[in-house]
Amino acid sequence: MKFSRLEYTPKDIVFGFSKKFLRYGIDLEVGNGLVVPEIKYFPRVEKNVMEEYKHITEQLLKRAVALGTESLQLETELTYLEMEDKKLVAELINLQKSMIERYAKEHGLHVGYRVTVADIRDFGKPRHDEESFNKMMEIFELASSNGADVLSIESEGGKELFNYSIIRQDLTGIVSSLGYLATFDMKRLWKNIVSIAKNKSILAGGDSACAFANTAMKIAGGLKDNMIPHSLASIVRVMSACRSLIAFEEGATGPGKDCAYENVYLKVITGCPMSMEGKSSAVAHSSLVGNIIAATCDLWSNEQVENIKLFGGYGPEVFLEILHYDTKLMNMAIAGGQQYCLRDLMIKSDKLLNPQAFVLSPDIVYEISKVIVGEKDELSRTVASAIKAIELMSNEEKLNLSKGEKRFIEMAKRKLEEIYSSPSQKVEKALEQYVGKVEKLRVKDYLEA
Amino acid sequence: MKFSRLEYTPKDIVFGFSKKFLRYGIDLEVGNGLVVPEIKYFPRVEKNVMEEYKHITEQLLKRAVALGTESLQLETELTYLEMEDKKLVAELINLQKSMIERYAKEHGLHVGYRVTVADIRDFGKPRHDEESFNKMMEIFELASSNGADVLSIESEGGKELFNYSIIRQDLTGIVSSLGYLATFDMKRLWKNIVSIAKNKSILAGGDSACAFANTAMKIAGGLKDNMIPHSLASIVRVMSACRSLIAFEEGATGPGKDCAYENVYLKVITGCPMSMEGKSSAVAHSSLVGNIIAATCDLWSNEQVENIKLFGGYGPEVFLEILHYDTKLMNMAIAGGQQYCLRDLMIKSDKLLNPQAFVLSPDIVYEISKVIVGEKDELSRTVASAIKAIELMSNEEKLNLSKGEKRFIEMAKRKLEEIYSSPSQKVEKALEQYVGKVEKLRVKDYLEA
Amino acid sequence: MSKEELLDAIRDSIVNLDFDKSKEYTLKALEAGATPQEIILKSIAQGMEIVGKKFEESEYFLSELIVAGEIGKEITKILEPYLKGAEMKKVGKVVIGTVRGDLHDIGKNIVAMMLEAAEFKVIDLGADVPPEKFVEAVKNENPDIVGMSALLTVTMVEMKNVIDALKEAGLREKVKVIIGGAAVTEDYAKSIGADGYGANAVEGVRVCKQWVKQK
Amino acid sequence: MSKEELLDAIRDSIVNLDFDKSKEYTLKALEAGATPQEIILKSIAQGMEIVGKKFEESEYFLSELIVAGEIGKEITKILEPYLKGAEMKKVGKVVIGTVRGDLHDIGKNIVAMMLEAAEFKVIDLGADVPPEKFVEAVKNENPDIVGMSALLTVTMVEMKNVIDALKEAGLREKVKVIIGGAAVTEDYAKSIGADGYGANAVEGVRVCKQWVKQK
Ligand code: B12
Ligand code: B12
Ligand code: SF4
Ligand code: SF4
Ligand SMILES: [Zn+2]
Ligand SMILES: [Zn+2]
Ligand SMILES: [Zn+2]
Repeated sequence: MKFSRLEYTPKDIVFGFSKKFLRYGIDLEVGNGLVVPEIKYFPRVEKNVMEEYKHITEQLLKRAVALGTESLQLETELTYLEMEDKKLVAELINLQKSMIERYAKEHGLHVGYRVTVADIRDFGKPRHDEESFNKMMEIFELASSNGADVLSIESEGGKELFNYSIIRQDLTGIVSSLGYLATFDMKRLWKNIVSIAKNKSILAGGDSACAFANTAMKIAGGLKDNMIPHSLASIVRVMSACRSLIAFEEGATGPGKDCAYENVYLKVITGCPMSMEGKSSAVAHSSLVGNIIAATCDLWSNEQVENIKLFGGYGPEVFLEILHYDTKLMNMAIAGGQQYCLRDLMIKSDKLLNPQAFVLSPDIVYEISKVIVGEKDELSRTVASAIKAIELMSNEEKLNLSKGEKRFIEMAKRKLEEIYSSPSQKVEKALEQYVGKVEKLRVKDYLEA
Repeated sequence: MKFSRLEYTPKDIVFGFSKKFLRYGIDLEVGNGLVVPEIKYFPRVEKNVMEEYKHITEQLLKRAVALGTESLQLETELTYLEMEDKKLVAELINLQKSMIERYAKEHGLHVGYRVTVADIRDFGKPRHDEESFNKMMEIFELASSNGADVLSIESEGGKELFNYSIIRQDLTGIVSSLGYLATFDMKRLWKNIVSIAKNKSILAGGDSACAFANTAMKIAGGLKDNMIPHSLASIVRVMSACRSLIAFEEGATGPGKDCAYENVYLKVITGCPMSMEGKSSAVAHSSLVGNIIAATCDLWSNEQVENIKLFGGYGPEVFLEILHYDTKLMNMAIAGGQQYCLRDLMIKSDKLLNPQAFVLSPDIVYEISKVIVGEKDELSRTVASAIKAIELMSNEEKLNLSKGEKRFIEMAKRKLEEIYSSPSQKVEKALEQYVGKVEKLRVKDYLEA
Repeated sequence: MSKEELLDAIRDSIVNLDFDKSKEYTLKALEAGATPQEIILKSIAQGMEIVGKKFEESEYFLSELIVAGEIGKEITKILEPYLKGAEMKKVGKVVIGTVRGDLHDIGKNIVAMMLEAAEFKVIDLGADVPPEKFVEAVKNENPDIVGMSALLTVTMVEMKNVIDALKEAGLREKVKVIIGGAAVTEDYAKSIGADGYGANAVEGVRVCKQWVKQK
Repeated sequence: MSKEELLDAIRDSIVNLDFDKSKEYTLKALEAGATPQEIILKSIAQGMEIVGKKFEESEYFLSELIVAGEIGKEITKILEPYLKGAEMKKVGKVVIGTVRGDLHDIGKNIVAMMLEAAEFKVIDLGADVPPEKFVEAVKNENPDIVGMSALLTVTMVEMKNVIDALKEAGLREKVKVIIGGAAVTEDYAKSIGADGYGANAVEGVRVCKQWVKQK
């Protein structure tokens, strides 16, 4: 289903509330007036996998009881290694779910459980590695029948070209990757995931453009790093919104995946609840959007933290405690009707310091989202939304932009407008040239799938 | 100087503002409308000390630049081991200060630098280990002449008796420790520290009752741990305020030491700026007061984090990023005149869930502080403040108290009132009995010092 | 009150953590003809059992368990002269201490007290204990178990030193070694060749009990 | 335009990251009688130097440095037929790859491109490279340096495997080994016996330059 109007205005979108809120897991309600912590963890690789997960799950549930955290969500992001062993995956999901059930019953916790399947495809292989694709689908099935409440993935269709392009700040390549190649893969993938989820009556959560937008964010780095322009990273984020939206167009219902910062756009467009991560995910990657991204979240996450001993406990429980207090503050605001006040502080905190934060600000998101839903197809909305973002950045005098950023913005405007004049032709022509230059790029396999 | 009135009402006390705000370090202003992150770190012990500090300092200053953190404070808490080597201490303070100066100059940062000296005395030795006492004073001198802007300590006078008493929930012992023995030691110690600081024109920061109130907090644990009553831990906090206040009575000016959660009291009574730690110090110890304690801070800290590699960088820089966003939110609130709104959310978040949070709520702090400044000496204010705390807890019907907590509160009320009827006599008589029973307790050495 | 009533009253005063009353009733019970053995079995043991149960049911705090234990100990002191030198039966003997360089002893003290409550004989070496002292104590006291505590990363390594020193002195095989404290983990315990680990006092006591049962 | 003017125009088109113009001027310069050597020294080298400086002065982005490098490479391709087989002088040779099991190659690619810009010959083995492949490449290509990248904790250990395989093949002493990637640290590099470590691409290139200078 194509979305053609916006569910929120910048005035009424806020954390804890989503029009299409959800009930799932063990008595968990998401998006109906409560922000829920979603904790993510990474097992130590030198340890036995099952014991690591057992240890992590137990420590988290205990800490929740100790702190009085009433609602929470656990997310297990399967690793490439774990994906090799289907039996192990089934067992570990089963183990976690049964522990969750036991604690929930004993202590009255409300718990959701998200399982994220790794995209293990080697896109250089014929038909984009069909064998791995099938394995991924089997693991989605497996996760569904062993206790997952929400399915997610950070899929990577189009990334060969993206990686080549991003460090060359090559906008044609980036557009061709996110606005064209990726769209074919997203459609196929999410048709399948949605059908698996529906079959088992669980939720098809959402997809993160992590391999694109977060890579760009990570490469852009700090305020003074000068690796790639922050304005480039910010338009990659906007274009990623056009790509990640496809999961919802194919029937995903959320909650959207935490590391998809583009979720702000998806919430405005779809009205589905979204997980976000910001300041506390400094443990996984630094960002310049630590507060602003909280403004519209329904779940609040830390990204992955390793299961190592710190003075105050193991990594996951320490970060659960931090999330606990952050969400409590938001929930208190809701309880007192002050959610908009707190939201505005979060926005003001980051908005004008950096373009990456700027494009996550609800008012900006709203303007760009209007463009997204107004365009006729994925490719043109990808280009048009980026142009709109550039326009809004240029027009905001108070936005902190270095000379280099301004130089890039000028260049990007010209380039994007040129592409917009005839997107399909430009992209198709460019793709011919990339084949051969870009390792592993198999354009035809995208179109045929 | 004895403080006889309160500087704040519950209505006007708030984070970022202190009546006696300070300017120090490199262009740093504390308590004049800005909350400043204060980052603490713990070097890996298997590494070369100097290289660890160099690495930590560099990573922190770099991250501050990357994030645009304009004001910050570093705190080095010397360890027992480092205290052994005066030359090393001088060198490391020098090193850190010169790195701070270089970065501050290049990037326009405002930076303060706190050095905390470890209390290395063995209270079981004659005259409470005079040799160690002198070494501590030498190190305070050394720190002052090598670049420290603020001096602090977490002193331990009276802890032999406290440790014995706390796990027996023996209130007479606790009162005798905090309200009597500790006061002698605090006075002597802080006379000396204040004179060293004045000599070098730097700041005498403050003292934390870490060895008392945080030990009690740590032992009390989570909501359902049942180790000692949380109401016991909360009255220990109140009594600790009476003890830590002595540093200011002897001339300390703040900023108070982060882990002294009793600082809320000291701010109300003295008007000096205070550092606090809450949710982000989960990395060092779990607490039930993660938000409420932020309501009145002037600096905001993480407690100590080890210098280990996490996905997003090393421990200290990761936590600096978290503090950066937390303080930014508070500062945005101040900028928009909404600080009271945010403060009230912080308070509401924790206040009624647990007695430990309850006694840190500004309104409760205010009531109890009135009692503190109204009593004639340290001992009687210690008992009277605890009685007041008990009274306020009993009267608050919405306060979450288990049956066990209520049983303890009843008992404590009786016991404390009995002591209050003739405090000195009761304490002196009790002390006679503790000598011999309590390892290392040398009552006479307190009185003679 | 009858003898039986007095025995019950002692038990109840333990449960109520009333030190003064427990003393009063003990003296009265002895007057009324109760034997020390009766008082130990019917009053102290039963009182402690009730308190232990209340702790496990989250009605009592650990601190109250400890206080009850101390009251029990005080009553036993009163009984000593009547016991005619017959030593109390203990389930095992533990030498315990916080390792060299580490002054954190609260956790260790709790473990020691809980072990005593579980009827172990405990020799507490205190804090900041060098390896030699542990070795000496094992030589002289011939314990079943050696317990060590460490809260600092810096001092964790001392635990290995103690184990090495025990080996060198040919004593390692004679004792079980258990370690604990916020710094250490189960993994660490394994890595240095300790026999057991206790994340908290309750767990530590459970492990020790199991060991002496196996004997 | 004169030959000199054309050489300057090529240089400026590199600085302005204008691929089309650089090509145009290069062909014109050749027509006007410029030798490939002149173009390389006066246009490309100088252009790259200016871009490098602008990067160091934070005026340009790393991505722009890379684009400039690619333009330089394209110009060199145009010049190749005119160079009469005279191979371009390279300062050293590097075999580089992301280790087995690890697909993160962006960081590695940046390092490779920066090395090329610094006039190294770079043989890029790609990502997910097993130890045998590294050994084979060292055998066949006889490089000065082997570079490895890893971003996952799981795959870090592969770096040691590569070093061991090089040892086994008797090749370890022939090359310097440098490692990098978000997972590894300087300490880790030392612990597995690598010769160097680069926290980022700039640092890595600096280390490699030093090594070939020492030769
Ligand atoms: C109280 C305290 C102190 C008090 C100690 C008082 C005393 N006599 O014990 C004082 C203030 C003196 C102190 C000093 C220092 N401390 Co201190 N302290 C603490 C604190 C807040 C609580 C410790 C405590 O008593 N916990 C309560 C008890 C009940 O818990 P526990 O000890 O873990 O014990 C339980 C279990 O572990 C287990 N257990 C313990 N031992 C054993 C043994 C066996 C055999 C078994 C089976 C089980 C077992 O059972 C117990 C009950 O369930 C911790 C914070 C923390 N996160 O733990 C820091 C902490 C331990 N201290 C720390 C530091 C750095 C110091 C100092 C070096 C500070 C300085 N800069 O000088 C000094 C060092 C002094 C020294 N040489 O030892 C760090 C340690 C960092 C590290 N990992 O190395 C901590 C973690 C605080 C922090 N986050 O920075 N400290
Ligand atoms: C982009 C990315 C991906 C992309 C990779 C795209 C690609 N082709 O490279 C995708 C989405 C595919 C991906 C997949 C996965 N990823 Co990933 N990913 C990242 C991310 C966000 C950024 C990495 C990046 O490109 N950085 C930018 C470059 C420029 O930096 P860099 O690589 O560090 O390189 C610089 C330096 O390190 C140095 N350098 C690098 N190599 C070398 C070599 C030499 C010789 C020298 C001198 C220097 C040097 O110079 C470079 C430039 O300055 C990081 C987050 C993070 N915090 O790093 C996670 C991260 C690395 N990924 C992670 C994980 C867990 C995964 C998955 C396992 C997820 C899953 N559940 O399946 C898979 C694994 C796939 C596999 N088998 O490899 C974890 C790793 C955890 C760990 N420590 O083990 C991270 C840290 C994220 C997290 N916090 O959880 N990932
Ligand atoms: S951390 Fe967030 S951004 Fe970094 S890799 Fe995992 S998901 Fe992508
Ligand atoms: S962490 Fe805070 S509380 Fe814990 S020891 Fe250090 S200072 Fe005391
Ligand atoms: Zn991701
Ligand atoms: Zn993610
Ligand atoms: Zn402290």
